[in-house]
Amino acid sequence: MSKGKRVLGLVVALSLVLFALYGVAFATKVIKVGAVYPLTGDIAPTGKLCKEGVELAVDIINGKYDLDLIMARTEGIPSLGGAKIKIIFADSQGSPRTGMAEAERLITSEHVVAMVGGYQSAVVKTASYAAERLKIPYVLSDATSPALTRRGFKYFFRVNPDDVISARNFFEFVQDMEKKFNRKLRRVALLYENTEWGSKVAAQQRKWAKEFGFKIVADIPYYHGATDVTSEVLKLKSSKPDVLMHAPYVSDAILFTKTFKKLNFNVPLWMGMSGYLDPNYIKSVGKDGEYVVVRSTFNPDLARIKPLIGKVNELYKKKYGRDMSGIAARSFNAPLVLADAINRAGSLDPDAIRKVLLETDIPGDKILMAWKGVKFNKIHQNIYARYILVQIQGGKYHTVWPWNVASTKVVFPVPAWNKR
Amino acid sequence: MEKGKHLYYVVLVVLAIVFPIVFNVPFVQHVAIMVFMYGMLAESWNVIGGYSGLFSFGQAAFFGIGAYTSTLLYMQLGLTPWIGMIAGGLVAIAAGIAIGYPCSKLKGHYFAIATIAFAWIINILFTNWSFVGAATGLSPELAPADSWYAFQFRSSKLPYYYIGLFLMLLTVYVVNKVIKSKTGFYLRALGENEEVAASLGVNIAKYRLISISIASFFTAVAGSFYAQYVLYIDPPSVLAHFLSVEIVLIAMFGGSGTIWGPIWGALILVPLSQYARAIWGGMGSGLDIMVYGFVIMVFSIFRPRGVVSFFIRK
Amino acid sequence: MDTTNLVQAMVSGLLLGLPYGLIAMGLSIIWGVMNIVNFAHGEFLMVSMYITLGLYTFWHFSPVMSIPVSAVILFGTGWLVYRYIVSKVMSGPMLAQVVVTFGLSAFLQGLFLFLFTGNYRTVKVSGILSQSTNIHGVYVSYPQVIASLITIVVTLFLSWFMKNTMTGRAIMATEIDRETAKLMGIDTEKVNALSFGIGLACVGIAGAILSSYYYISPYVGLLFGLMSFVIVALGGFGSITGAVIAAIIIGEVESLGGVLVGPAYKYALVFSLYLIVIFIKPRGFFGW
Amino acid sequence: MSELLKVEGLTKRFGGLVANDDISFTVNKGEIIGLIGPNGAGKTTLFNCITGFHKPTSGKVFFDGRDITALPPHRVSKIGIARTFQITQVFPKMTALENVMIGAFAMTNSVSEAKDMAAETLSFVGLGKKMDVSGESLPPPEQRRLEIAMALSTNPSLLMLDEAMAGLNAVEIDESLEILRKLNKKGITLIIVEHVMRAVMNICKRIIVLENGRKIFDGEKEKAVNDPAVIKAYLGDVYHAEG
Amino acid sequence: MTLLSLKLIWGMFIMLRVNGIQVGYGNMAVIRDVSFRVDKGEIVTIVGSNGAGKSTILKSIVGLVGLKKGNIEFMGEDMGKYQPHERIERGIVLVPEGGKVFGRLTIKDNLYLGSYKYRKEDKSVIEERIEEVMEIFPVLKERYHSRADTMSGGERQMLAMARGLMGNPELLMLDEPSLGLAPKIVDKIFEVIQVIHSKGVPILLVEQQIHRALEIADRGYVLQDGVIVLEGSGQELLNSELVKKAYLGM
Repeated sequence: MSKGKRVLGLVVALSLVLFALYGVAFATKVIKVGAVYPLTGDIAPTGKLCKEGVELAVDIINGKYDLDLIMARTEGIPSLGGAKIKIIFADSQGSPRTGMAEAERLITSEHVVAMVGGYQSAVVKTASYAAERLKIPYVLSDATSPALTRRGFKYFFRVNPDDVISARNFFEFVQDMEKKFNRKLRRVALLYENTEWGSKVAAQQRKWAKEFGFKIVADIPYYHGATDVTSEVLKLKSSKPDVLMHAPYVSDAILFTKTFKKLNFNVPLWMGMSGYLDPNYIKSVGKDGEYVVVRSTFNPDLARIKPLIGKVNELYKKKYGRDMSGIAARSFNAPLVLADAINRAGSLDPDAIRKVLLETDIPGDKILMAWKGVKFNKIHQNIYARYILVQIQGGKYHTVWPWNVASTKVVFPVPAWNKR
Repeated sequence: MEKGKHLYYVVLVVLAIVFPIVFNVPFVQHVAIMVFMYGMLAESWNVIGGYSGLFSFGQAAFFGIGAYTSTLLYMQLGLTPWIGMIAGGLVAIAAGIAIGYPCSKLKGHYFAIATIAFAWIINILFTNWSFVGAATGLSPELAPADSWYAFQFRSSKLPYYYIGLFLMLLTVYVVNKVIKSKTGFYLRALGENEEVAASLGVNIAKYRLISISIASFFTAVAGSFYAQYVLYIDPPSVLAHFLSVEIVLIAMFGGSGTIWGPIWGALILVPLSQYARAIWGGMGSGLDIMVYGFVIMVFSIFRPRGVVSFFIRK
Repeated sequence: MDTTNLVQAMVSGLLLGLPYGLIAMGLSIIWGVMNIVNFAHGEFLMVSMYITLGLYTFWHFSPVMSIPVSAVILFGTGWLVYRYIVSKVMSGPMLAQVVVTFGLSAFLQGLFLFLFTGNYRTVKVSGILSQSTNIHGVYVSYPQVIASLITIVVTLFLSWFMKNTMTGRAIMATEIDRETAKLMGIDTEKVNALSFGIGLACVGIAGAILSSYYYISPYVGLLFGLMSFVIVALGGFGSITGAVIAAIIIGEVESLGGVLVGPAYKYALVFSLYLIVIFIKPRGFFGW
Repeated sequence: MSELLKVEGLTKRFGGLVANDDISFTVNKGEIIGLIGPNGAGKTTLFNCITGFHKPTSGKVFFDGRDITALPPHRVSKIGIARTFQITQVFPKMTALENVMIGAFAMTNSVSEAKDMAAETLSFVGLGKKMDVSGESLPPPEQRRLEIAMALSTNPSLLMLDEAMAGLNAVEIDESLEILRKLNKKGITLIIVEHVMRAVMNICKRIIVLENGRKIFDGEKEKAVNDPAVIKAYLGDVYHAEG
Repeated sequence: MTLLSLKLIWGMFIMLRVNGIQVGYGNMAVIRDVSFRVDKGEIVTIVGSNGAGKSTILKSIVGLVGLKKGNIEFMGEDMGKYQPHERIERGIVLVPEGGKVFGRLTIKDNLYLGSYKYRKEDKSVIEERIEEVMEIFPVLKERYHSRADTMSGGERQMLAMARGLMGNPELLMLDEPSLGLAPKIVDKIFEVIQVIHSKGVPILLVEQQIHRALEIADRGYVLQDGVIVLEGSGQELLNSELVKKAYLGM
C-alpha cells in the first residue's frame, strides 16, 4: 500500500469518527426544540421570516413580558423550574429528503424534545414522519397542505388553518364581494406553482368552486423558477377571468406581477397567498403589487381590534426593524402552543406532552391570531383556525375581510395598469 | 499482494458492519446510508461515464423511475417493494434503451445534453401526470410496524444501513465482474475509441445499450431503496437535475473509470455536504454551500483525476 | 386562441429568445475554444445582476448604464477565473473541468447567499425601462426590446470581430487547431483567457440588462444556465450565429408552445425539440 | 483464383463533393493489391465504404459472393474484413495486450483465451515485449504495428492497410513487408494504400490508381509505372530517380 | 584576432545551434543526444525514418515540446526561456506536417494568421507581404476568399508554406512538405523551396523523399535511434554507403 493511500485512509477514518462523535457529544441542559426551515435554496427568504417568528416567540417564552399571551408573563417553563426553551434550527434546503434527515439529526443527535415548523408541505411530510417514527411531538404552524393531518399521526398537531379552509374562505370572500358590489364574479382562474403545495391548493379550490357554483375558466400549473411566464399569462388573458387565485412562492409572485403589467393583464379581483405575503414582494414590485388580496392569518392593523397584536408587532419591529409579516406571525404560534403544553405536562416525556396537547383549549384572547382559540380535533387540526384577507394598499397590507375585522375598505375592481 | 489486498477488503467490510453498532446515532447512520446510496449511484454512472465514455447527466430520470415503479406497485397492487425494486430496474432499462437507441450516434457534450433534456422531460411529465401523483408525489401507506414485506423499518435505521451497504457492495461486485469480462473490455473500447472498436467487430450500438442498461438498472434500484427509506417521493426530490449532477460529481471526484473511485467519492463528498449543512446550515448563511463548492474546486485543481489518484503510483 | 394572442406569443418568444442568445453566445465561445462545459455560467449571470444592483443602489446607475461596467468586470473575472482555476485543469480529463466549474458554481451561490442573503431584489427602473407599448393589442416592453437590440448588436459585433480582427482570427484558429495556432505565434493560453473573458462579458451584458425586468437572487442563474446549454448544443458548439438562432427558436417554442400546448409542458417541449433536432442532426444546426 | 471482393459502380458523395465516382474492381483470393493516388483521390473513402464506415451513395460491394453494401462496421469485421486507419488509431489507455484482446474477442468469449491469442498475435508482429505498455506510450512505428496486430486478431481473410508504412525507415519497411508476405502465405488477401512506392512496388503485383475519385488504372505494376495517365496524375517524371 | 571576436564573427553566420538535446514522451527518449546547426542562407536537411523523431526535433526548436537536456540557440540567444509564441516572434517558423491549414477559415485569414506577429502594425504591412508571397504562390490568388478546406492536398501544402512565409521567417522549418502528395505535386513543392531559398531564407528541411532533399540541401544530418550518426554536405550523404543502403534502398 502506498503512503498516500495510508495517509488518506487515516484522514478519512479519523474525520468519520470525529463526525460520528459530533453526533453523540451533546447533552441537554435547556429544553431543546427543533425547527427545520428552508434556509438556503430559492425560498430561503421566506424560511428566514419563519425563523424570525419562531425566535420572537422563544424570546417571549423565556423572558417576562407584560402581554396577554400564553407563556408571556412567566420566565421559561415554570413547571420545570423555569427551564428555558432553545430552538435548534436546521436547513431543509427545500428538499424532503434533507428535511427528514435533519429532523432525525435534531431528534437523535441534538436531543430535541419536540419539533416545530417546516414551511413547505413536502418537507413537513417527511420531517414529521421522522418525528412520528421517533415518537417526538411535532407542532406545526406554517405548512398548509391538508394531507399532513390526514395520515393518522399520533404526535403531529397543526395550529394554523390548512388549504381546505383557505380555499373555502377564498370563495366565501368572492361571494361576499358579489353581494357587496352587486356584480357576478363567476369566472375564476387558478394559477399555481406545480409542486406539492400549489397543486394541493388548486385541488381544494377546484373542489370548492364546484361546491359554490363557480366556473373555472383557466387552470394553469407552472414550473416555479421559470425564466419567463409569458405563455402562462397569455393563457390567463385569453380566459378572461373575473377572479384570479394565485398560489406562488415569492419569486414567482414577483415574476408574474411584472409579466401581468408587461402584457397588460387585468383582472377585477386579484387574489393570492404565501409569496404575496413575503415583504420581499412589495419591496420588489413596488406600486405594481397594489390591490392584490392576500390570504393571511395575521396583520398588524388588526391591533385595532386586538391590542395584543400591536404590542407583539412592536416587539418584532424592535428586534428586526420592520413590521411583522403574516409569515412570521404564523410561525410564531407553534412554539407558544408547544411551550404551553410542556408547561402543563410538567414533563418532557413525549406521551405526556401529546396527552396535554390533545386537551389543549386556549382561549382566543391568549393568542396572537384573531381566532376563537386553539383546540385540536380528532386529526389534530386546530378547529378554530381561519384566515383573514388583506389587500395591498399604499405599499402596506390592510385587513379587508372578514368584514367585521376589516380596517380598510376593499378596492374593487382593480384599476387598469395605467391608472394605478 | 493479492492476498494482502483481500485481507484489506475483509477488514473494511467488517468495519462497515460494526460501524453502526458502535455509533448507534441515527444521524450518523443516515449519513452512512446516503454514502451507500450515492456510492451505488456513482458506481452505476461509472459504467457509462467512467468506462464507456458516455457522459450521462440525466441519471435522475432512472433514479426516479425506480422510485416510482416500486412505490406505485406497492400502492396499487400491494406488491412488495423487493420485487418492485427489480421491476423498477427493468423499467429503467426499458427507458434507458428508449433514450439510448436514438442517441446512439451522439457523442461527448451532445450526448450529455441529450440526457439532461431526457431527464427534464421525464421530470415534467411526472409532475403533470396524475396517475403518479403529479406534483404531490406519492407516499405509500405506512406499515403498522417494521415489515420486511413492506420494506419499512421504523424502529431502527439498522436494516436500511445493512441493505444499503449490501446493495452498494453488490453494485461494486457486479460492475467489477462486468468490467473484467469481455463485455467490460468492449465497454472500455467504446470509451476510448469507437471507430477502432467498430472496426474490430464491436457492435457499438449494442454495447452502448448494454452499458446504459447496467447503469440504469442499478440507478433505479437505488431509487427504489430511496423511496422505501424516505417513504415520500415527488418529482423535485427524485427526478431533480441537481441529483444527476451530484452523481457525476461524486464519481468524478472519487475518480471515474476505476472500481473504487466512485465509492471514495461518496465516502468523502456525502459526509462533507451533510456535515457542512448540519454544522453551518442552521444559520442559513450559505456558508455550507460555499465550503462544499470550495473544497470541490480546490481539490479537483490539485487532483484532477480524483481521489483514487492517491493510490496510483507513478 | 385569437390571433392577437398568437402574435403576442410570437413577439414575446422573440424578445425572450434573443437575450437567451446573449447568454448562450458566451457559453458557446468558451465551449468552442476550450472545449469545456462551464457549469458556473448561470452563476456568472447572477454575479453580473448583483453588480448591476450594486451600481444602482450606490450610484443610481440605470441598468443600461451599467452594461459597460458589468461587461468589463465580468471580462476581468473571466480572465482571472481562467488563469487561476480553469487553466489548471485544462490538461486533465474532460470531466475534471466539469467538476471544477461545478464547484465554482456552488461556491458562488454560497458566497452570494452569504453576502446578500437569499432575499429577492429588483432594480427599480424608471423612464423608458419601466414602460411597455401597445401595438394593435400586442404589448411590447421596452426593456426587453432594448435587451434584444443589444443582443443583435453584440452578435453583429462579435461576428465582425471574429472575422476581421487579428485577435478574432487568433481565437478562431485556436478553436480549430490549437497546436497549429501556436505555430502562428499565438499565445493560446492568452487566447483562452481572452475567450473566457469575452464569454463572461456577454453574460455581463445580459445580466445588466436582464436586471431591469427580472428579479435577482443567488439562485437566479440556474435555469438560465441550463437553457443556455441546450441552446448552445442546438445551435452547434462554437457557433455565434448558431447560438442566437437556436435561442430565438427556443424562445418561440417556450412561448408559443406554452400557449398552444399548456404552460406546464413548455420546458418539456423545449427539451423535446432539442432531442428531435439532435437525433436528425447530431451536431446541431450549425455544428461542424 | 476465386473472387473475394467485388466492388461494383461504387459512388460516394459528400454534399456536392464526389469522393468516389463509379469505381469497380475485383480482388481475388490471395492477391496483394496496391491502391495509390494523390491525396484526396478517395482512397480512404473507398476503404470506409467497403468496411461499412460510410454508406455508399450508389453501387455495391460483394464479399465472398455476398452483398455487404452498407453493412455496419462490426458486421463487416465479423465476416472477415479487417482494416487499419490512415492516422494511427489505437486505444490509448489500454495496454498493448488489451488493445489486441478487443480484436481477439471476435473469436472467443473467454478472457483468458483472448489473452493468449492476443499475446500470440503481438509476438507475431514483434511486440511481444511491449504487452504491458499502454497504447499511447508506444512510439509511432510500434503503434503502427500494434494496429496491424489488432486487425489481425480478428482473424480476417481480407486485410486493408491504410498507409501502414508511413514513417518507417527502409529496414522497418522491409520488416513490415516480411510480415505482410507471411500473412499472405497464410492465405490473407491484402489491399494496401501506400505512398511509399518502394513498398508498393516490392510487394504488390497489381495496382489500382485513383484520381479525383475515379479509377484511372488497374493492372500489373510494371504497366503502371509506364502508364501516361498514372505518370501525369501521380508519379510525375521523378519516380525513376527515386528508385 | 581575439577568441572573442572570432566567436562574434562566427556567430553572425550561425542562425540556429542545437546542442545535445534530449526529448522524450513519458519514459522513453525519442531524441537522445542531437546536436546540429543551421547557418545563414543554408538549406539543411535531417534524414531519418519518420517517427524516429525528426518532427520532434522541429517541435522542440519552436518550443512545442520541452527539452529534457541540452539547449537551443537561435541567433546567439538561448531559446530555453521562451514560449513558442515568443520564439516565433523572433523569426523561427515551422510549417507543420500534412499541410495543416485552418480549414474553416479563408485563405486570406490563413495568410493573415501567418503574420500574427505583425498584428500591431499597420494593415498595409501585411497586405504588402501578401503581395510578395502571392508572387511565389500564384495559385492562392485565385482562391483568396474561399475556405481553405475546399483546396486539394497540394494546394493546402502551398498555403501552409505561404502562411509560414507571412511571418517573415529568419529560419523556415519545413516538416515533410511532400507527405501524402502525388509525385507530380512534389516537384512543384521542391521548386518552391528553392525559390524561397533564393530569397535568402535559411531552411531546415525534414523530408521523406530523401534523395530529392539531399539534392537541394547544402548540408544534411542522418538521424538514427535518436542520435546523429552522420553529417556532411548533401552530395556527400547521397554518396555515403549508409544513406544508400538504409534510406535509398540501393
